[in-house]
Amino acid sequence: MSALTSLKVRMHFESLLTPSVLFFALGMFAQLIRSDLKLPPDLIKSMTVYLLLGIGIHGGAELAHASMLEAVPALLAAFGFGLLIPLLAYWIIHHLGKLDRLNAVAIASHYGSVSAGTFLTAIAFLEAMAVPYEKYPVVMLAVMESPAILVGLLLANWVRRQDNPPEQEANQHLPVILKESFTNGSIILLAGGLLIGDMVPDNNLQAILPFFNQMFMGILCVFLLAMGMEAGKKLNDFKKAGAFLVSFGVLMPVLLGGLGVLVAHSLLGFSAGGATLVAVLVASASYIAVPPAMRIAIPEANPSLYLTLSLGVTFPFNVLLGIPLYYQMAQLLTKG
Amino acid sequence: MSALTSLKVRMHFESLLTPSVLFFALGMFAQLIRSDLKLPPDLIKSMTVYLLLGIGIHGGAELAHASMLEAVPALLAAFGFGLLIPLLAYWIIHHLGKLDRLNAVAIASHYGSVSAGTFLTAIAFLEAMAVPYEKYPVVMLAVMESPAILVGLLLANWVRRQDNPPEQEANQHLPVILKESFTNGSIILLAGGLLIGDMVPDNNLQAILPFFNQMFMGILCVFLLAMGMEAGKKLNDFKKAGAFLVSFGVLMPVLLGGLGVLVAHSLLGFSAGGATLVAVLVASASYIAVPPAMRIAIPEANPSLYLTLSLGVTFPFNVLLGIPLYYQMAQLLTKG
Amino acid sequence: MSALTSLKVRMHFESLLTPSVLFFALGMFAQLIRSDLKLPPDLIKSMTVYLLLGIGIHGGAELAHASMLEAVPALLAAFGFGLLIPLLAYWIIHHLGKLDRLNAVAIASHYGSVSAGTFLTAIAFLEAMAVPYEKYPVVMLAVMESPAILVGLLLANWVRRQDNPPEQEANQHLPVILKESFTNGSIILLAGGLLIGDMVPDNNLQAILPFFNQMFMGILCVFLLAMGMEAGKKLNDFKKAGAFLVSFGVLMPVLLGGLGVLVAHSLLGFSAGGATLVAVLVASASYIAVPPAMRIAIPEANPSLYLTLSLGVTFPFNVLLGIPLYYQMAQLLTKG
Amino acid sequence: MIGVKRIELVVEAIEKQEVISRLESINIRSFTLYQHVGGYGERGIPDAGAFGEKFENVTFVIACSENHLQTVIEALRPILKRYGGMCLVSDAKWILH
Amino acid sequence: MIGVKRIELVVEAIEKQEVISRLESINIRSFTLYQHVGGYGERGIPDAGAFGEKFENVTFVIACSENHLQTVIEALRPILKRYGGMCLVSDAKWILH
Amino acid sequence: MIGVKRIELVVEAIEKQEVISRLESINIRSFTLYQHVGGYGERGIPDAGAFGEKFENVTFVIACSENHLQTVIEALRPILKRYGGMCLVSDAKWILH
Ligand SMILES: Nc1ncnc2c1ncn2[C@@H]1O[C@H](COP(=O)(O)O)[C@@H](O)[C@H]1O
Ligand SMILES: Nc1ncnc2c1ncn2[C@@H]1O[C@H](COP(=O)(O)O)[C@@H](O)[C@H]1O
Ligand SMILES: Nc1ncnc2c1ncn2[C@@H]1O[C@H](COP(=O)(O)O)[C@@H](O)[C@H]1O
Ligand code: NA
Ligand code: NA
Ligand code: NA
Repeated sequence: MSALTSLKVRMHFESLLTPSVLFFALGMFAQLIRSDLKLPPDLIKSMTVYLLLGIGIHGGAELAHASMLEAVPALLAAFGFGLLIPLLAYWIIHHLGKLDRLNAVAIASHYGSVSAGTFLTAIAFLEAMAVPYEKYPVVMLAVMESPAILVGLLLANWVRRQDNPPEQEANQHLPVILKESFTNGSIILLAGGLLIGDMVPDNNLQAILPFFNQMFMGILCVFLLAMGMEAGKKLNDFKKAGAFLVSFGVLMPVLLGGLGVLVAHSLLGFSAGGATLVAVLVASASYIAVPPAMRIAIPEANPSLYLTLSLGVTFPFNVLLGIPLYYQMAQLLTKG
Repeated sequence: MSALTSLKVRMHFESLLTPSVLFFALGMFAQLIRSDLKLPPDLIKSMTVYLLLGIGIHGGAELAHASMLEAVPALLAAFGFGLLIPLLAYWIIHHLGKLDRLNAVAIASHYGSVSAGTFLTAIAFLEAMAVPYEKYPVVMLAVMESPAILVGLLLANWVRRQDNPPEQEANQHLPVILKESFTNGSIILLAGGLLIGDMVPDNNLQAILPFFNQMFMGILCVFLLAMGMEAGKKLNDFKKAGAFLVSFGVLMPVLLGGLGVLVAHSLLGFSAGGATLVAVLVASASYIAVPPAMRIAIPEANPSLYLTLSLGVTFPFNVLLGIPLYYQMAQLLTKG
Repeated sequence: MSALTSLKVRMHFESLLTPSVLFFALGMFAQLIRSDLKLPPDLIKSMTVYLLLGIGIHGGAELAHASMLEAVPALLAAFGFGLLIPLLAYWIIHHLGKLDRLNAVAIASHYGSVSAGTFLTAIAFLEAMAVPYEKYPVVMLAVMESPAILVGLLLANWVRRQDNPPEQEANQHLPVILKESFTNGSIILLAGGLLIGDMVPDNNLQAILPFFNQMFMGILCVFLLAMGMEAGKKLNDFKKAGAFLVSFGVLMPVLLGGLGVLVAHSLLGFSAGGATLVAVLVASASYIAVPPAMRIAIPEANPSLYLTLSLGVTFPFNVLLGIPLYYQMAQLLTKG
Repeated sequence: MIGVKRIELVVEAIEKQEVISRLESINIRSFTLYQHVGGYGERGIPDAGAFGEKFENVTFVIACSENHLQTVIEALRPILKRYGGMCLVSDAKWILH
Repeated sequence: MIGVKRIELVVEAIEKQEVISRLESINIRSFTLYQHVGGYGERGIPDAGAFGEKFENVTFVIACSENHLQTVIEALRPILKRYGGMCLVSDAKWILH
Repeated sequence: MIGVKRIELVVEAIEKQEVISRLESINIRSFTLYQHVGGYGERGIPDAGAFGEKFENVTFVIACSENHLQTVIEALRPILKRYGGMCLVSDAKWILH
């Protein structure tokens, strides 16, 4: 083994020893041994609020020194991903996996959206290894929450219209869900944070940074402990999901992560750090905003399928293995 | 426009760009577009606990270096305000506004008490502009919570006795509510914090300051986000309150703020910063301690009236416009 | 009074002026005057999670520089205490106090386990006085949670078998409770924190220390405020417990604290600081893990007895008087 | 299984203590209590917001024998009179342990 | 004491607003609401986890006169049809203030 | 609308899992669950404080057909025997979707 390879292996191993990943693993472990450990639900929601605001403010403060025009390609890419991934995922799940159409739509929609928890873990990973990254992916995170819900709604209507004549009240809820998908809580917090970080003069921002910056990594760890437990709970539901869907939950992110790295490198010109973040956006599946939207839009679909896949399979895969993998890909490409 | 005026305008504008005010605005905005954003109720209560303790400890530590005697005039002023404002407000609401007597008493009582949230926003405003301020207003904050409840109770009994012979069980609840108004949670936290900050030797206090001081402004921002949402919810109830009461909710604070600045400057000899804080104490209306007290004491009154006024009108007015206005008044007076 | 004595007295007095003890007293006071102050339940649970993780990580980081072998004597002592104290306590309560057997077992089990809240207060006490202490007691804290539950279960079965022939479903729950006692939430957090603190390389740990270290004492204070309120609530139940049990709740910790100091000094060779911590482990009674375990295992026992004793008598005694007392003992012994 | 009356009382949270005291005064010490109950009625407040805990409702469920019913109702009526609320009574069977 | 019908409706939390609107549309403005209700049914989700608030149930208790019962049921039935849930009706006496 | 029995079971929270298992063992998989329920009874603990979650009550509401009633009651009775609690049964109509 060459010195370089051994270094890479060591680096990989050390990277698994970041506190964030270990806390996530601790949470899964607690769930697997069926410990009675329980984090208060209001604590978990509070940490989500904090982390979204924090990442927004941090990103906004950095964007304040940049021109808005430079962000346009990243934004376009984000929209493109949000619109196309659900179609791709739908095709795979329905045509290759033979799952019924409405369940396929519901699952596909989750993969087109993003998981802020995975994104934050990736940030922690890069920070721990002192890898620099571009500031635009945070904006992409905010943008990518909603379009996949829109595509999911349209797909579901199309499926329903194919199945039976359009006399039904099929899209009665469409405007409501659409509005909700664009005004949902995470977007408000993330976009609000970005704006405030961008608008507030630096010296006024100083007073709030000890809270929003210095506490960030510690609170992220407790959040990932909670998320490990949530993911662990879903592990029991693997059987219900079946072999095809579980493999989908692992292979789809690898495919999407590769796509993300490629686009980030060749079209956006991002560094290895930034490309890793884009890969994570593309490869992760939503487990906060999309599930309730699909529950209303497609009541026929089985929630435990999409919750198990996004929260029980893809999320832990990305946190434990996906992120270092995408970083490797990104390094190969940017160095190659 | 002279350089001075332009400076003042700029200062005003910058002052609106403090993170605290922007967070408040973000919360109102989220509510207005009917986002599903929700901050966990236990988080909001936890932040209230933290902020009251923090402001208490901070104030107590500063008072430790002062003589207690010096605080006496400020305390007397606080009591005076608490006793007189409800009478003034009652007179305006009932005689000018023609509102029925018991509703008038209930509303008046709120204006005699204080809003800690508004006070903290004013502190953030002064800190952001590096304006120094006296330490006594914190003690006044603790003192002004209760007297207005007492006056409200007495007024209500007087009204009831005028309306019908005193055979009823009218003041059956009086001792209970009085006791509660003097032992209510915010007073315990504020006064407890003051005492601890005052008693504990400086070097013992060091260990807890990173939590109570450095986090303060950040947590205040999240708190104001929540309060913006609460205020936003009440905006819908404007119609129920009617034009007179809504104007009262805006003009009364301006009147009281002016009074506060005057007293703080001429009787207490405070600087512009301290006078601004006194103005805020006088001009703000309680939305935590007084509403439940009035609900028990005056079940005939309509809670949505007093909640809409204190939380939906006066609170956002003070946060967004009142505070800079009182500061302008204070500057005029102290410089003039 | 010699200079030394006066110094000691002053030290004692100053030690009572640590913020943590004052916050505890404030909580008890609020409860005694029946203030409506209420800390959100989810906040209290969140602080518990934070403190257990924090003390674990801190301890783990320190242990990282030590050999595991050195911890063995401390671990053996911890197990020994956990197994023997319940037997001793049972004998005293049943034979001296004439309490019925199953209630005696249930109470005894609480004293064999530990109170993390008391332990943390002792840490704050030592830190405030700049007294150094060994790192092993944290590990003992993790180890001592469970054995006493095991002993309680075995004792209860033995009692039941003596009372009536073993045809009953007596130990039907035994495996469940045992498993739960070893996988309970506090152990996961404490042991998980220890492991993470131990495994993560120092430079990776830096990012999370501002949250887990700098905030520690401040959050401990708010936690103790809550615990003071909990203890205060139980004070009303004193009468139900009776004179013997209340004296037991005060004298037993003194006895056990002395034992702890002795063992820590003579067998483990600890300094005054470390011996104080061991004394606190031995002298404190569990009020989180053991009560529900005993509720399931011994439904015949009266929960208000063991809750009143552990939370209402022994906990406040240790926080207010026990800790300084054990420290005095430890000093006498280590200096003598 | 014996026949009992199931009383379901919904009142504002601020009256919780008074309900408990009034029940105790007629020697009723068993009840089930639901907190953080929402509701809307004649005088109800739909959402009193973050600090509105004291404006929420609580629900008491009390199972009592037919003979006691009138006593319980008379004990609770003054509260309903002053602050409103809802009180429903229905028939149920109590499963003996 | 007058006889009323006690309607107990358990539906998923995401339908809360629709239930309230439908009740308003038939002029029913009084109800009691329990949130954070768990449950398991034909399509139920046992535990949707930390972010599953919207997957929990809510329970509406509505007391109405016998004459109104059919109107209320017809107003609520479309919701039960689309998303499932449980609706029980029983007899009760309303204690007049 | 078909007639059903409405079972309302109040037990301590620590028995939640056992109730669910016992219901499953007789093939009852549908129920509604209220958590964080307070209460006071013969052995009840009025307020177990901040860490007392496991000392709170939970309420199960189970709608079942008249024929199943006895089976359900027999399945639940051992729990009531060991730890106390309340179990009320009443008549209700189930609104069909
Ligand atoms: N017809 C009803 N059905 C169900 N709950 C009601 C009804 N009327 C009143 N309530 C409940 O009783 C509370 C107080 O009612 P009120 O005194 O009319 O404002 C309301 O907030 C509801 O929770
Ligand atoms: N037989 C039943 N007894 C009690 N609650 C039920 C019953 N069936 C359904 N539910 C409740 O109604 C909700 C939705 O039921 P379902 O539409 O069957 O999934 C469940 O989560 C339960 O809370
Ligand atoms: N008569 C009653 N009416 C309403 N709830 C009761 C009654 N008796 C017992 N309960 C409930 O059942 C729980 C346990 O009762 P017990 O086993 O008697 O301690 C109590 O905490 C109450 O919630
Ligand atoms: Na994605
Ligand atoms: Na005021
Ligand atoms: Na012990």
